[in-house]
Amino acid sequence: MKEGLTFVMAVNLIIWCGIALYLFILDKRIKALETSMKEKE
Amino acid sequence: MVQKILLTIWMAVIIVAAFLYTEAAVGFPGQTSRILFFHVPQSWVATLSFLVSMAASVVYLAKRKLKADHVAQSAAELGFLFCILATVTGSIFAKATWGSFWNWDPRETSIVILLTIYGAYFALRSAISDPDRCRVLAAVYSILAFVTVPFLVFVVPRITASLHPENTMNPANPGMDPRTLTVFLGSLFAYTALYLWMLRLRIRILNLESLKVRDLFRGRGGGNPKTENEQPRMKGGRAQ
Amino acid sequence: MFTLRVSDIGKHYGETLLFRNISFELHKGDVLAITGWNGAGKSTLLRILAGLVRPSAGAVEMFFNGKPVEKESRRRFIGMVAPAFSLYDELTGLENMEFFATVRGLSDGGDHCLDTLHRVGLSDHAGKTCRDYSSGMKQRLKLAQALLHEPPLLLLDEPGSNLDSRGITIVEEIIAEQRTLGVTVIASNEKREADYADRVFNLSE
Amino acid sequence: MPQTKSVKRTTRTESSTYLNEAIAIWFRDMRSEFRTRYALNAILMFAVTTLIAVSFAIGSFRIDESERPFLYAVLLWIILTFSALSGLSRSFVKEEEAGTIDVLKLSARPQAVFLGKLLFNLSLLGALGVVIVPTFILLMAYQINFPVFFTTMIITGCLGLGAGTTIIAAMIARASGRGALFSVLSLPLLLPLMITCIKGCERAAIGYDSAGWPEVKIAVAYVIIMITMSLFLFSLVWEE
Repeated sequence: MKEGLTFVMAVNLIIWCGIALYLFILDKRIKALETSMKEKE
Repeated sequence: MVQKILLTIWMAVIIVAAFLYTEAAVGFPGQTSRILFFHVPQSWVATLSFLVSMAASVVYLAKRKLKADHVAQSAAELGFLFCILATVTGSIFAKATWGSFWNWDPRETSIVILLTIYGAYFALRSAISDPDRCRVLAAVYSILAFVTVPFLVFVVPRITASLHPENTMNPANPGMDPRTLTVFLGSLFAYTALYLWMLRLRIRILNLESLKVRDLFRGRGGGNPKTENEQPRMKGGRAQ
Repeated sequence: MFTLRVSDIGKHYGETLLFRNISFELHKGDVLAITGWNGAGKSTLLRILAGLVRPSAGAVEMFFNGKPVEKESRRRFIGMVAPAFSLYDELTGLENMEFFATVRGLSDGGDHCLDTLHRVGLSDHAGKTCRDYSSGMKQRLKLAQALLHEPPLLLLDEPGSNLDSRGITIVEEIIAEQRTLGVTVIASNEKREADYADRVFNLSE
Repeated sequence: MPQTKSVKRTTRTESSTYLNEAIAIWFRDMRSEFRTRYALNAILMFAVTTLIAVSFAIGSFRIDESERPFLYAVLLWIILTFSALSGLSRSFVKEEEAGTIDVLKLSARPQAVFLGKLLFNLSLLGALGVVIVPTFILLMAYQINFPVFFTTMIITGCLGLGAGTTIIAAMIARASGRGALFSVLSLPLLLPLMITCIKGCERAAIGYDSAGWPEVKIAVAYVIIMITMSLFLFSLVWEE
């Protein structure tokens, strides 16, 4: 039983890392755009 | 930036705890009750997001500030996303515990009706071409839809007999053992924080897009900006 | 005493800019003509003055006997005629007028409607349904509807369209008479109609 | 020179004439409808054809006794709701298409327009109910033990259909894809009402002695809430 649970947990963890990574990248790109927009001001 | 890293770690901890730290709730076949660590927070975020969208719509109608509409639109989009997630995990849970993917359990009915409201909201936004008019009507609709929610929450459960006893995972039901309760509340907090992070990201994207439009208008003299230079790339695609 | 003050009015749809920084002030007896190429936004400007369209920038203010008139109650002070408008085809001319009289809350409906119809030369067509009206007669009915409540501000968007010579003289009489009541703003490309005004504002400059 | 009256027109006294203006708009709509039968045809044709299709398919014997109260109530309310959705947007759409909407905006107050159009929509629903409900009961041999409760339920339900859709009709009058959008936007708001009315009609049919008619109370609450909210929001929808 335990292995089944750990497997599912592992899958979830991987999915979560993917999501978090995507959010961090998006965050950085938006910040870059915002600063470039501000310079144009 | 620090809170974001903390949130990432916190969610990871919740995932681990949900599977290893807690025991499966009694009265549910096998380990199925664990999905509720994720299903219930998702439906909570979907409802919360609907409230945020409605509140932002009221602010927009009162002050007509563009930013308020951005919040309303982003909250509706994220609400829609989490509503879909909640519906999917809900039906998985239903399949595992009662054998059929869908059986109109009162909570399922409310979530699905919320899904139709979000769907209608986006149908309205895409059908109106004039941007200002579209924002006003979208705001009015989200307020009207919000008014019918109490009917859903209080009327539907009383009217359609629920198929099964209140399950122990219902947040209103304190019957959970302390360990499950802590992980559950931790998950609730993690999802809400995640939601707020995504919400701010989406709002900043919308702000960037509107800045591009405003530049076009302010930067030009009396003439028609469209004719003076090449067609500015506005909708869709990454903002360069 | 009636005053219309327009300050820095601007309008843009998405990225296309119609016009910007339009300001003028009109007092009782003034007649202003707004000219410009097609698509310059003459009609839109008139619709902004009427409160049908919200300007992207600037403000429209009205003062009656010195007191400012807020948006909700401006309806009473404005009469407008425009090509895009139309009245109810299923109703007769008189039914149309009576409907607008009651909806505007004018008390002595009956005879006043007939008077106004008479003024635009439609009194013997009062009983016919508008579907059978010619375009010239429909234009006259629109004029009658705009004059029903004797508004201090009269907005005429191409008032002479579809009118015969007698219709044109009626428009001229209306404009002349409006000078005693309040302000008139005409939007038109025709030189004849622009000449009615003592001030001209060209949107395309 | 045609003689002109120089006496000042008596301006309207304040709220006292809201109702007269609404009634003037209502009668104008009724008169136009009587002469063109534009909306009435749409609604009645839809309702009659659906009813015939349903009664032909099911007939008065296919569903056994015990199931009838509930299933017939569901069928009846599906016919009523979708017939309403096929015609109730006409009053605003027609004004928009004919170009009379601008003149109306310049002469009538938003709240008066809403009340006038609401009364007109309710008249259409009245005609729909009077024609369809008795025919349905006859064709399907629907045995109703508690007719007073049943009729009140139908009446309040129709009031709800009108109250819930009138402002939506004003919103979509100018949008592209009007008809479909009207249904997509209205249905999520009408779902709670439909669920309540179906339950009410079922209990009325069974003759369940439910003192206090809870479903009727809920429907009345729905009507009051939707009308109040619409009165607040209508001027935002009506004016640019």
